[in-house]
Amino acid sequence: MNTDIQILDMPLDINACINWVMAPECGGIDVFIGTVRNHTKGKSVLRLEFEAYERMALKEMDKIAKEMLQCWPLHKIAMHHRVGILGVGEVPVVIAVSAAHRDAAFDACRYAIDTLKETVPIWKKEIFEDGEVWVAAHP
Amino acid sequence: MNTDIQILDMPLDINACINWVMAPECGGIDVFIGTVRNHTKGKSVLRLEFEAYERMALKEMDKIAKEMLQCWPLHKIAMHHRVGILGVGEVPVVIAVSAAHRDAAFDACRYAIDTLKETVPIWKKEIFEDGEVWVAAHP
Amino acid sequence: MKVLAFGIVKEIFSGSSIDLEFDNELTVADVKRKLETQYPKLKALASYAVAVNDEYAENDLVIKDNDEVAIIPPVSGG
Amino acid sequence: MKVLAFGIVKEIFSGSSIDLEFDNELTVADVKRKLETQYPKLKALASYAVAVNDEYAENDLVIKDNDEVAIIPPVSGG
Repeated sequence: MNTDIQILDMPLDINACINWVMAPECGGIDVFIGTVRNHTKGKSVLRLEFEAYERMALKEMDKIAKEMLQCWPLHKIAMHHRVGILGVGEVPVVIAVSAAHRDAAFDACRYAIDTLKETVPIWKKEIFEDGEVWVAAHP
Repeated sequence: MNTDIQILDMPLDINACINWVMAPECGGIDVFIGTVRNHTKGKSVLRLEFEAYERMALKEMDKIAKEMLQCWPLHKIAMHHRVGILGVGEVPVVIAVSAAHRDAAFDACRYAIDTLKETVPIWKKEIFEDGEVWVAAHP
Repeated sequence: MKVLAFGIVKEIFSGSSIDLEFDNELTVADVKRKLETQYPKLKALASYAVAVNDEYAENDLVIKDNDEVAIIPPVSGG
Repeated sequence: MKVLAFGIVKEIFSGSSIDLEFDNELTVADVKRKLETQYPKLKALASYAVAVNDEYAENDLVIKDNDEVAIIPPVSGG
């Protein structure tokens, strides 16, 4: 099995993702780590709340990984997404991709996070001092 | 100081690089990790030997980081390169880039490794069972 | 028919699922129409999709008994 | 003039530096010419550059006393 896809309600283990994709036949690993930013559109963010339609989200993440393996000569893919309440600086997502050559790792990793943000049924609510908002819900 | 550039003769600390660039004002971190591959052009590689013209290499790495900061809205850059003898699976280079938005982190990280491989005076010798060769030395 | 809600749709439905009256065969488009009549705030969303059995569903898909139907407001993971 | 060698150039020079005869003012191009005469294997390299005081140097740069000169064969870090 060359994909490790998980939705977790505890802190993500970046190291575990990197170690899992690392292999003697690889020359490069690209890792994307999402972090909770302390502000958005000029407003201070206190925390984020992530919710997933878990079974479907895992399926959609799995589709992304399959597409990546079809499009690029990759070795392994780890894609972990966290749910629950996250404070500023915490890590909602880690995607690690290993390949014999770095171009494939970079392209595939970027494709993964771009596509995850478009298709995977996970939602985040930004919590401010004076209210909260589901991101992207309204035009 | 928003750049951490080092040439080291001991195992690189991937975590330290990631933790160093991570910050509350960032939304994304891209990390490139080079690893020693067990083969090249169909031949088994036993180990690699990296040598640097250290002072100049640090200067060139610093130039790359300055260019990155000029071209993209980045927060922090860690760029660590190892020298000495490395076995298969070991890590010669780690580049971690944090930014408010992921596109800048991806673009800048890729620019960093691409440019490092072109301009930074570091050389690697591949050691095979039946000989050794300085990579890229001859046409 | 049980319809699952996520994110902002939980607020619109005032709960994590609702039961939709199901007299005859319904397509995804029918479900959307019914829900929008019952919950006009759905129309204020930037967009929303319907998933049937954990897959994004086209408007003309016919929903069967025991299918799991979910409303997917604009996603914002990562 | 002391000329530093790295990578494969250490093998060509049989050492990590050589002393180059320095009678009058030399440019980087002069240094290359002298070295290629003395070490013809330099010409077999895919390419090589000259660094003066830790910076890549153009052919017309004039080398001064106490400058640190280094031969930079094709780099292969990363």
